Amino acid sequence: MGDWVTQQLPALLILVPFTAAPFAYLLGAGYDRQTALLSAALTQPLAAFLALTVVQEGPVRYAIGGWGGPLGIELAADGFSATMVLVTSVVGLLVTVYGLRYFGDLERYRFFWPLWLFLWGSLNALFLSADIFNLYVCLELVSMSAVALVGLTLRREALVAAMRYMLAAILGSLFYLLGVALFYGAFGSVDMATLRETVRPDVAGQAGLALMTAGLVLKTALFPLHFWLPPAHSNAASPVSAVLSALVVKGSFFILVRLWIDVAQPEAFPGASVVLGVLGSSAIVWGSVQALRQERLKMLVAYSTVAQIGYLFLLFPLASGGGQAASDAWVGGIFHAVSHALAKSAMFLAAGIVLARFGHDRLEGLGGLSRRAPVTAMAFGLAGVTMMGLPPSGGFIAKWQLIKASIGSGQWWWAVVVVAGGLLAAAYMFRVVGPFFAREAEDLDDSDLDPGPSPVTMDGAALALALGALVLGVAGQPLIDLIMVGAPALVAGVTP
Amino acid sequence: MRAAALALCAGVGVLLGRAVLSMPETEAGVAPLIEANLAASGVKNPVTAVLLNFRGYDTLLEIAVLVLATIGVLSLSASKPGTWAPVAAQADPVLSALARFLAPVMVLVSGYLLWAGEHAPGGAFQAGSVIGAAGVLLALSGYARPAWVSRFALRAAISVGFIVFLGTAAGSMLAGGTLLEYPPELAKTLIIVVETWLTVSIAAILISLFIASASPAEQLRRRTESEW
Amino acid sequence: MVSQTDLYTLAGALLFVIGLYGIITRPHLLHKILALNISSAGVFFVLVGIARRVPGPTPDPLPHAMVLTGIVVTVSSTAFALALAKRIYTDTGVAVLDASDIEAEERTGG
Amino acid sequence: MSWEGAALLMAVVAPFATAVGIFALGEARERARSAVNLIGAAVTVVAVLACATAAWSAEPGRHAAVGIDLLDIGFGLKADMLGALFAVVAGVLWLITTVYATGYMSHASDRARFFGFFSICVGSAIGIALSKNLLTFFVFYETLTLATYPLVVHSGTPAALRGGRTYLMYALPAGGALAAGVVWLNLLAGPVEFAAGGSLDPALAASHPTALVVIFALLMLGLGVKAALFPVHGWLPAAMVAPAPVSSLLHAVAVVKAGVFGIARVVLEVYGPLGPELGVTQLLAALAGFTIIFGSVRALAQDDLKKRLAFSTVAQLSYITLGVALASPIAIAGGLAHLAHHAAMKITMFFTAGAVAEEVKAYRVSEFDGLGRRMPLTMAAFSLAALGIVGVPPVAGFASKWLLGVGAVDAGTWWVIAVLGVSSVLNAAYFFPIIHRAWFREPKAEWAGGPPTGQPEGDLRMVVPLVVTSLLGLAMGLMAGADLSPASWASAVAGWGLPW
Repeated sequence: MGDWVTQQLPALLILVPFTAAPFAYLLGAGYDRQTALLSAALTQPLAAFLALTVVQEGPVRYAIGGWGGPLGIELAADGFSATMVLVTSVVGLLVTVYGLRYFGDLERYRFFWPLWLFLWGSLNALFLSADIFNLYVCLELVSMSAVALVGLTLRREALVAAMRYMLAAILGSLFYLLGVALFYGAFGSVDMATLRETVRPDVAGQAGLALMTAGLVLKTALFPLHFWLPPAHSNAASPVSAVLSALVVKGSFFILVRLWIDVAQPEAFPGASVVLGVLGSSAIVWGSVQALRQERLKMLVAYSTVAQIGYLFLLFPLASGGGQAASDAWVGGIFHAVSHALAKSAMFLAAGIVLARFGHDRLEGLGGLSRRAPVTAMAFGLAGVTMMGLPPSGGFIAKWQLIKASIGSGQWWWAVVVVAGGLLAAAYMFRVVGPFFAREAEDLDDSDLDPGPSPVTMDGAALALALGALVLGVAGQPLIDLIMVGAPALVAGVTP
Repeated sequence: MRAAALALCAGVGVLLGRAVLSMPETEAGVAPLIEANLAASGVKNPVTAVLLNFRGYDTLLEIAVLVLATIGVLSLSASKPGTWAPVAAQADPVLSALARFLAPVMVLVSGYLLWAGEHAPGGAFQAGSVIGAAGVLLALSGYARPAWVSRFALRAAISVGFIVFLGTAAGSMLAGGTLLEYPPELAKTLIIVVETWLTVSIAAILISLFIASASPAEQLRRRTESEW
Repeated sequence: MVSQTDLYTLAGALLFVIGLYGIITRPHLLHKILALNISSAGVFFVLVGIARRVPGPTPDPLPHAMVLTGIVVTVSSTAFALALAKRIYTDTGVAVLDASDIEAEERTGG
Repeated sequence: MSWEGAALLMAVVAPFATAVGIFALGEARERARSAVNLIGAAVTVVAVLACATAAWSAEPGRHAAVGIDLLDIGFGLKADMLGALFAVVAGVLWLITTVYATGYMSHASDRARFFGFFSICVGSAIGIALSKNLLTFFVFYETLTLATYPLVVHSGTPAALRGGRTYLMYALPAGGALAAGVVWLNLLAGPVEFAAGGSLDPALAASHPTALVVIFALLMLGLGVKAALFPVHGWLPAAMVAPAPVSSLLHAVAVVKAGVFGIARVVLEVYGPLGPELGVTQLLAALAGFTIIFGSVRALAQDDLKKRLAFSTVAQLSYITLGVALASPIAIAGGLAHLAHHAAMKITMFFTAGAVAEEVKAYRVSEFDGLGRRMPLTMAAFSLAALGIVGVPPVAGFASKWLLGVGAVDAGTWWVIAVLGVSSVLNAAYFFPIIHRAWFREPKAEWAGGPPTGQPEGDLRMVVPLVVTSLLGLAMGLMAGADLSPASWASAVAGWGLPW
């Protein structure tokens, strides 16, 4: 049994949520939440087991249908994949637990469960796929379930935001698919392992990579293609916002990293990685400045996502030179993705509690929150530590590594961006957190609407995620070890 | 805005054009591999072999997309009456007669398509689409959901294909193989079982998509109650 | 000399670009969704064109399978996008993303 | 794990665990919370004393240490003499402050939040003291930055929120500069450990002189904010909106001395001989000298007692920086001794300010006329501490100033003597008027009869701690030559025997 599970791990991680999804829909009211909880509970040990297997025995490959690439489709789990699957399962479990009470048994929200399980399965499928066409299908699954979740509340702003998101997502997918087509035409395979050997930086190869990158950048909401993200992430129901910001944008980023760092070699496409780095830096500045100007909490948090996505893209220029700096950048970039996932979901969950209790999320009306909802305020504040990249937090380890990679690779200007971005983040975080300590009781208007303390499971989920992001900053070494398992040659730390 | 869009499109066009023209004249790709393994796939049509065996996983996910989109559409059409006209205000006698004649024929055609998919173009999608079309035709001629079809049964019809497909996938794992690894002697049977149930689901999905988008739920319910 | 296969593939590229232009410039949601479908048709053309590059008379089945998968995916997302657009139209009375687009729509007669 | 390792862990973990306990108990369960708080503080005191014992009994250069792996550097704690000195100061004064704060905050709201963050601050300060390398130091340093914020804004008034904002505007960019410096130095020199005599390879001074100077500047910018070095001292007077226990323990001891302590670690145990060689410590000494005069002059002009004390702190902190920056073990001993001496004296004065404010609602120096009659013990303690700061023997301040002066002569930097002289005159000029008003001016009518009959002059939970700390200050001066006094301790760190 144990052996069987070990062999089938990647497939099981995809099958469990995908099986739960239609059953949650089929069984409907009454059983959908139980189905989701069961799936979430089953996924945890599987994800942990996968990470353990990868650390102990190295990267896992799984030939679907027994064919293997390039004829069939392969699943592959290296440290990066296992990390993303693990963070998905942790965030997923806590969002599920939070959602049980948040959505309750409101008829309107019964679609949350199947859609969310589909999203979960799609994310696992995406993080485990080693086939660029299969990734197209995964991308579509992720996008469509995400869009449907945004529209879940049926509020007008949410529907329009969902539509905007949908159009951007489909367009992104088409660009990506066109790139896949060119790759197949030029190199004769859609299997990543095969492509790694055959990809050439010729005209078709460059065009294919450019198209895929454009599509994925649109889907990741990298500045200046971020226009769809803030309305979608801020108008969705809060558990949905949490999943979107924490996990969904990382999906397309994951493929970008695979393509650039693993399949193609950045030095074969000179200049392009610098462009991505510049866009990332612009995202940090632009997103933070916009966050500073927002009047609504969820909008601010959404713009913070735009900014934080920027850090991920510093990975490309920092890793392009290889050597120790590339290795540092690799750990820093992925560590950032993980700690941002935990902290940002904590923030959205906390914002959801605020909305549910006080009926609004206007910043000016959040004074004195630390007295009215101490645990919620604490969760938000602790998540803010990671967002600012201050120790002890996962965000700090990530920024430390990025700064180290900048200086180590002689590109100190990215270090300036990282430090400046942290200060900007501090500015917008304290814009929110500062007034939590304000004394004026009338600050929290609509207080007669307050149904009282939020359920322990909701506060607990938000706090657990925020604490998780902090713990990474102290006890993050196992995660770093995991990230480095089977890392692509460029970033494996071997000096060229 | 327009100028920028035009410039963007021109840029993408030039990039694409150059890429297409620069591609190697011939590139075998995986065609030889498919050719070589066709016998073990359980079907004779190479495209079907790719879809259902070599890359059956893509198809599994594609069914997931379909079910997901259906659930998504249904999630949008819940509550709130719309302003678009219902499917059909009243049954047109000519259309109704035609539908009654055509529907059984279409079911038969779909059965053929399902069977033919093994060696020629065809398969569950084509078969399901034809039944779906029959359903749409019936809906247009005033028929609605028969009373014996419960909400649960509808949901079951929508999801059964995906669930059976998942079951086969899991079954192959329990039998000692990997996901969707069909033993060559069972491959054909399994594929046909999956295809049959997929046909049911695809038909149910297409009909549901049509009805859910075309007719506001409240009006549909009213008609269902009054006429059936 | 441009070969027949290349011409077919280039036509796909052209369709993609035409669709792209429509997606960006057309304010009406239905137009945008149709434009997306034109673009995806373009992508499928390109794939079918690429399938003809194998030596020998039978085209490469893999791109064909990709097209079939792609079609199902596109149909599904189109269905969902249409349902969303319709819902927006039902709720707001207009099928545009931005209220400011309404003027643009009137100007272009869309 | 050895007992030393356990003590190290316990010294840092106990305050954080106390914080968790306080937060978990919440606002309502006050007695349980106070109990947890006091027990936590007591355990911490035992643990830091154990660390100090370990440090004293260790052979030179062989300290007990514990740590975990992270990145290629690792987090770790060690029990060395310098660290143990600061840890003992912070731990012992925390216990006393906890008693004081229970009295001071007895009518305040949000006490769970207050005491929780207070414990985190102390834990961070002890972590700073016991860090074995620069990375660990930085982590605790920034934790301290953040945990202090809720305490500065505790009262929630617009003024408090403004003060908090000012604090962050200094502290966060400083953190950024410090981060950049720490990363850069680690990259240049490998994992930067603290080691007596400096841990940097002397060859680096020749190969990367500019980088080392820039890194030093970044580090000093980062540490200088907490150490209130001119021109980045501005947050400290603004932060005086915080409740008195915060001003007392954090803004006279834990937070500000974390900065000074960091400077000591960097100058003495990282750069070592490279500092004078690169010419950076001389600059630092000059800056510290200027800050001493500047802070003292500004203190003269303040009527608000806490503001006056704050500017006095600005000046006094630079004594420590100055001592560390002078290339003489005697001066170093003086500076480090002042770290403990100033702590005892300044905390007494802030305790007094808080007690006076609570008891008779007097906040300004001009309101102190005849206060000695109304609160004799309190004002006696204040006067004793003030004399110490001015440098009147035998109170503690005299010993540190004496050592500094001798050290300056030893280092050949005569201008320091002038600075010390001028500064002592200025110290006297801003403290003696207070003492004069309290004891020799005619009191207000209601104060003339002394404390209310049959009652103590104030809440005993406040009066007793401030008397205790003032006596501590006196004892440190009287017994400066004794074995375990801060002065001998500092001398042992500086590697130099006391002259008496």
